[in-house]
Amino acid sequence: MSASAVVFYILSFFILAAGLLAVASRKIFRSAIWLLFSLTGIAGLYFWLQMEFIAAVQIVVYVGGIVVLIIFSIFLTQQSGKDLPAPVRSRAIFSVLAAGAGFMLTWLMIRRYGFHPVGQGTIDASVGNIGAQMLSTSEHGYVLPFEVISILLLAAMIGCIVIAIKTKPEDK
Amino acid sequence: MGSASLIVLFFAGVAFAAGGIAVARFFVKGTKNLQKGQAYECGIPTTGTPWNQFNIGYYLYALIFLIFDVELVFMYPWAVAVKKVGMAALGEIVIFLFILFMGFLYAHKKGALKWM
Amino acid sequence: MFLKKYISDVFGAVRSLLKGMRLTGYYFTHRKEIITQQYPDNKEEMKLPERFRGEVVMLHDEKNEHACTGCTACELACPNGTIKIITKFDMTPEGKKKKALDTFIYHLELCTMCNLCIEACPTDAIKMAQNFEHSVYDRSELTKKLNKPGSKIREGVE
Amino acid sequence: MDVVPQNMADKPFPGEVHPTAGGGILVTKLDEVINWARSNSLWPLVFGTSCCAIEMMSTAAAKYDWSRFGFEVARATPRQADVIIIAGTIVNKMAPVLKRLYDQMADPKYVIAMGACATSGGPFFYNTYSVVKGADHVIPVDVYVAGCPPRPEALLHALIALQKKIREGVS
Amino acid sequence: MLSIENITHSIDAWLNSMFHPTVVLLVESLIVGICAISLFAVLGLVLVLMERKVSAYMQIRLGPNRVGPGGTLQTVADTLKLAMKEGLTPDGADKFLFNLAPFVVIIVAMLILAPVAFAKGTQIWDLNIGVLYISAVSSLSVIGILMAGWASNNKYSLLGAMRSGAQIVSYELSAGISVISIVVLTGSLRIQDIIASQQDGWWLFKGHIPALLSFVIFIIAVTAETNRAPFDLAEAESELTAGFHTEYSGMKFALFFLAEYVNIFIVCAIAATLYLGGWMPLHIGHWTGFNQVMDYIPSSLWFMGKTFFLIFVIMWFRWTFPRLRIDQLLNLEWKYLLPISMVNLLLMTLIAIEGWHF
Amino acid sequence: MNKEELKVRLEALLLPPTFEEGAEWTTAVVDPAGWEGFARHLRSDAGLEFDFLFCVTAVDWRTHFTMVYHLTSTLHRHTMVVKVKLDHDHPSLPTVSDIWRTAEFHEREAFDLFGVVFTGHPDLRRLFMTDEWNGWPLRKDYEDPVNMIKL
Amino acid sequence: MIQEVGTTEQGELVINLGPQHPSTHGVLHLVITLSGETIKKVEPHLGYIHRSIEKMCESLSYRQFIYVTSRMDYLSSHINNHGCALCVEKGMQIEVPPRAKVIRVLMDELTRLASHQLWWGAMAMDVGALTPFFHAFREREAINDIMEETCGARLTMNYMVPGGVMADLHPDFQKKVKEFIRFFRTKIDEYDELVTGNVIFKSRMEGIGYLSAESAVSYGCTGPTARGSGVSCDIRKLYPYEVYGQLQFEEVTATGGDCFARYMVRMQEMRQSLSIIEQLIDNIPEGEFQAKTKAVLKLPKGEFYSRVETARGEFGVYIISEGGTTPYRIKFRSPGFSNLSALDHMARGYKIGDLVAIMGTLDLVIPDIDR
Amino acid sequence: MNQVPLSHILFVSTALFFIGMYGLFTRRNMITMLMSVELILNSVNINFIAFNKYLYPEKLEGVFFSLFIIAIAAAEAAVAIAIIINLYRNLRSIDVEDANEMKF
Ligand code: SF4
Ligand code: SF4
Ligand code: SF4
Repeated sequence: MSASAVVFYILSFFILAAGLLAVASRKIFRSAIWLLFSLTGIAGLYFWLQMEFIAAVQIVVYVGGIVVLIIFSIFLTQQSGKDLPAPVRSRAIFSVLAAGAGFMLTWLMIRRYGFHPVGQGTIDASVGNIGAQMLSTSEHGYVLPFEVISILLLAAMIGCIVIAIKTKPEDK
Repeated sequence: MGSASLIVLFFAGVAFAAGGIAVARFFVKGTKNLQKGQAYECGIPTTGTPWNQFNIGYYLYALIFLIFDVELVFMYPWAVAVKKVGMAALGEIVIFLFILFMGFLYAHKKGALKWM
Repeated sequence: MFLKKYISDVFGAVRSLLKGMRLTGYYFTHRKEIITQQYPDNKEEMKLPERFRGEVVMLHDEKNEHACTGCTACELACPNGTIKIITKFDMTPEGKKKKALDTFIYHLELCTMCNLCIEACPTDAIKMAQNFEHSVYDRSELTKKLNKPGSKIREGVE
Repeated sequence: MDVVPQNMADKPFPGEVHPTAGGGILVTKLDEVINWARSNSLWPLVFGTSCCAIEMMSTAAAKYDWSRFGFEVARATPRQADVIIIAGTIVNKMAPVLKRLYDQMADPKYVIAMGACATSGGPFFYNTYSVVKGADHVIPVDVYVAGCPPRPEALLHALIALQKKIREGVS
Repeated sequence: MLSIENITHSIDAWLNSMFHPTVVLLVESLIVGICAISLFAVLGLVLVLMERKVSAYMQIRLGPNRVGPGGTLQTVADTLKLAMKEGLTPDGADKFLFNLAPFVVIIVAMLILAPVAFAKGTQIWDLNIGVLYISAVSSLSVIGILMAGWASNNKYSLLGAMRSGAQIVSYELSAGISVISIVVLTGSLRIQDIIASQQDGWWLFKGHIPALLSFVIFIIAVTAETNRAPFDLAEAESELTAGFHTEYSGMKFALFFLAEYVNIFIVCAIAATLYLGGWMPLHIGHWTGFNQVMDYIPSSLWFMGKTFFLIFVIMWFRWTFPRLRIDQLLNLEWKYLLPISMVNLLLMTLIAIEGWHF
Repeated sequence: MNKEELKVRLEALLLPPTFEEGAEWTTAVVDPAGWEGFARHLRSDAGLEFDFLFCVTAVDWRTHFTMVYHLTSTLHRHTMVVKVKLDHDHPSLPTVSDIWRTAEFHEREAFDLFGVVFTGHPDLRRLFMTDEWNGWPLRKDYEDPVNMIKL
Repeated sequence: MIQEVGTTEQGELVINLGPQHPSTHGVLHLVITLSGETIKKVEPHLGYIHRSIEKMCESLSYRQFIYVTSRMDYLSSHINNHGCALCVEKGMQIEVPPRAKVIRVLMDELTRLASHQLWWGAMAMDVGALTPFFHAFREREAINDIMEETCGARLTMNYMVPGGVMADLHPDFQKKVKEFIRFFRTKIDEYDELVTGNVIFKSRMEGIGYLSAESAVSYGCTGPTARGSGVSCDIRKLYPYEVYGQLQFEEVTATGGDCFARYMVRMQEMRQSLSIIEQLIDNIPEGEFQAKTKAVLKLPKGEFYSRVETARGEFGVYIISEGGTTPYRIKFRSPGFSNLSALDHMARGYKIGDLVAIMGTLDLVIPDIDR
Repeated sequence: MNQVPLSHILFVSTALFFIGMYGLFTRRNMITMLMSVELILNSVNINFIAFNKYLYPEKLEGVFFSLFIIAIAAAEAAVAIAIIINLYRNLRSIDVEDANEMKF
């Protein structure tokens, strides 16, 4: 096994372990931190896949944005020092079984299905290419989604504000 | 060096921090007393725990930040490509920013950027 | 209109900030403005004003004589009991008993350098010295005996 | 308030004087280096209760400038401070706070009693019902400096004395 | 001429000639690791001393001058002292996260080092997304602060951490836009490309007013991002005693302290790279003679000079200005810096497309 | 208004106080029961308008207590002193902290050091001493063998 | 009770500021109820430096008790001593020689300057600017040197005695003071440049900690705190003592009622003090510096109240004498005590950072409050 | 990179997906549920990238999809948290069960 493969397995282990802890930890703040580690690990995986841009985006958006937001909302809404209630036993068993079964099923399907590279040649997933393709108005260009994203963000922002501000006067 | 450097730097960081902390562990025998481990609050025993709900006005900023952060992410590839694409890119970004700026104005108007 | 105010706000702010930076920058570049006196190294040239009150001392002349009659005026004048005078009875040549100073105990750790004792002393036996280096590791060292061992009252002081 | 004088409740005041830790003098090379470092980097806790604190500030200020010795990094939290300069009177209500601050400091830690009040109660020794007669009734003190207030040079002298004490490995 | 570039190359060549590639990789990793660690240590010592001296001179006093010649060993003593100080963990804290936080902060500071070009050809990893990588990774450090603040179980810490959370994320935006406005000019995120594009002059001079504006905004934003005064609300001493690191002592505190200074160094290095050409000597257009003279000064000196100058400016801020209040701080970002930098970016784009820059 | 005019003006009140002579300022003596009403008059009656309570003192006369209020008017610039005599065993007096806000702290101080109880005070607690402190230190009969070293 | 919980229902946080805290200037203990960053309530807890001075004075003679009062408001120690000396003189009907009067006023004004300088530095430090503190101390040191030369101490001088001052002026006094005035005139402009005009500082100050004139009076505020709200309350003007009646100076008032108004009042007061010193420094009458008094002072039976204007406001000394050598009861009316009581009123609804600024502009000296 | 077969990467993403599922099932708290959803979205992203890399190396479609997914995830998280906070303000609880009771 080459060094690179070793790195991959360590990373995957890290991602899965942190993910598992994130959903299992009883302390909500720790849970958020484990989620953070898991997401960082995924960014590492992208680095390993030589998709640096996506990795950076992953860090910027998930780690720098979403997790911070989650932490803030934990401060706001939770007794973050208290333990979360343990899941109901029956429900936990059901969940484990369901998730396990689902996992097995999918895994079997994946094993059965052979993946074959379709395309030939490679394209450098550099930011330049991404940018060029994003801005191009040709058939494979993504300029429309690019603009649509801004509308989506606008909608999200307005939505957030409307929802979050709604109860403000009563607070004051 | 390539991406291996990340691993190297990561471990350098770990080693640095761990080394520093270990020295004190090894050499310093701290005295123990009852009050040492308690939280510091200007010399007065704390009451209650900060791990509680906490009324903060910061989260709206974080919400809006997240939106702008995503916008920023899309602007990196744009910025790299802008010279190649030329004027069209400027137009595209003007539309893009204009739409977001609307949201910004809206937020401003609604008072989301005012401190609560 | 709004834009104009906005821009002039920004400019005014930047101007005021730059002003402050100019001042600190001036001090940064002008070493002659530094007023630091390097204490332990400047001991020689350090001159304290003669009125500075550092501690109470009793004046002894070369014959190891002082002017204190043991009248306890200073003890009474002292607001916080810094001075304890222990008197004894000396025999005068005429065979009369005379009150005299035995020990002048001075609690430096209590003294507030208020000068009241000096004012009160009728014979100017004590005065304020300029010594200020009183740091000790053990506070009992601060309790001092002001009259030197074997000293006695100067002739003619009443 | 809930300032229970934890350490004072059981013993009536003036209580006992805390002895300063001392004794074993260490002389190995390593200790020498460590003591050199410690003595030259005494970060004081921001702690001043009354008039003496003003003279402490003067010591920090430009004319006397204790930063020449590396003392200027005044920390507001006891966790990061090395030395408490007790600048001012300690009263009974403050004593538990002082004790607590001292307790919460990370080892090694040192104490300087600045001024008559901290050394012995000073002007408030007699006829007062609320003043602690010397900070060493509350916490062990390494260096005492008399004066009311001691002039800045006197405080510097005390700091140098403390450096000497540390360097000799006495505490 | 002795330059860092030559040294690294010769070491690399020598290693490759002697050993198996894997061994070479390992040895090089080791060298890089040691270099990074010593860089950290040296930076910490130098910058702290510099800060103390700068503050002293601005405050008409002498500053440390008794420990070692001219006080140069002062920070060494401080570091040793901190290392020899008990690192206590409060009882009520979340011990695991409490001890993890300094690691996170330090590791993040380490990782940002990767694409920084210290001199011509001296760079740990010339990543193709250089500047994006830096802004991405540096956004991680906020997590370390939040973690520290929360895990301390101390009200001051928590307040400080949340302030700094809001502050860092906000200022990331205008810092990001400032970076983008330079990327627009260079058309690449790669640090070497950015530096190379300043062959004939630094962007600060070539880019007209918009470049200047974005430079100013960038400096302000990074000052805020590194929690430096006047934006040091996270550790506002007169309000929250020591902010998020109130409960940290000894080496754990030192690591936060160090990370702060290393972060300053890195952001200043980035600012120098983006606007002042990194290690690129001062070149003016086609004045070949002048340019050649400038080239005689080693590139590492250029880089360090620029970076330290910017660090000095940031220190200058600190010792001049009062601290902002938290709402003013966020106002500054959202009402002034962000709109201005957005408009500025559009101007910059125009300049870039039309080629109006020099 | 000078001293005499003030005296005349005060005598016209519903519950006229008695006066003490020989002091620097007009000195009125009232009893605890009438104090609150009197205070309201002083504060709001036209021509009096004593809006500035600048000193509140409690005095232990061994047999009784006196509360001394120094009042001044920022409008008319006249000053007067009001004394209220209190019982020694159970000193108690209605509060005036709703008339002059500053009285809130001053009364707490008097309570803390003398044990004078102000009825209706919003927050009557020890101010200087710790809550578990025993005794009223500024009373003349206060003895504290532990803390107080007599010279 | 709130303190039991630490956090109330609405996500409010109860936090202790002090007694050991950089911005409380000593050992003030504030219990703050916060909602987010907004202050809901401030509750001052005093007594961390309550030194029982009033009790102590009951056993000190009239000569002795003066020195303790310099430990109360140590920044205006001269002025405190002055108030006490005045009260004793009032009781004993001692006529103070004119030279002593002028010396006293000179010293008072120098003290006021030193106090305001320290306040300026400390206040700038509270709002986060560290350099002004050092600049302020440079000027303060100059005053301290002058003081030390004449009075023999830097901070707690004990220079006033009943009937005059303890010692005559030092021969160099006039020269040094003139030098200082010239020096300080240039520096006070630097103060404006460094802090007053600074946009950050201004925005930290303006509109913060509003105190209306009515509440200022009702809370018993005096000194610059009240004058910042437009209440005229300068004892030097209203009830002139010593030579203040013959001097040309203005009572500085501002109408803003916010922190900036209080700040400006103090800045102006420094200039006024300078002009008072300038008026007096060349006109020190010759003569005795101390009236002849008996060795043991005995106040007649009665009550004596005297007030002076310290750097923080009105300082009152109320002596009740039974005719003995010691006061029967002595009460110090300290300006800070009343000013502090308005803190809660002023701070509600503002942020923590504002609280620090408000406390800065109140210029609290805690031993003065606790006594 | 080439020594690791695609299926191993898929294993990771699938496992992560079901870990997220498990969290979604067991957690009652909206914030933790949101965290689980983030995990699920990430697992999908991994797939996009991996497929792009292994199967269609000449295209960038996968990259774009994951880019947009990240953008949408961010928007979704923002809105979700706004809703959670709003709910919390009204109900003083963010338990899903409690939220069910309140119909609005
Ligand atoms: S100087 Fe004052 S305190 Fe000291 S001994 Fe003399 S009278 Fe007592
Ligand atoms: S020192 Fe002076 S006052 Fe004191 S006992 Fe001696 S002679 Fe009397
Ligand atoms: S020793 Fe003197 S100056 Fe120092 S605190 Fe005590 S009374 Fe004040």
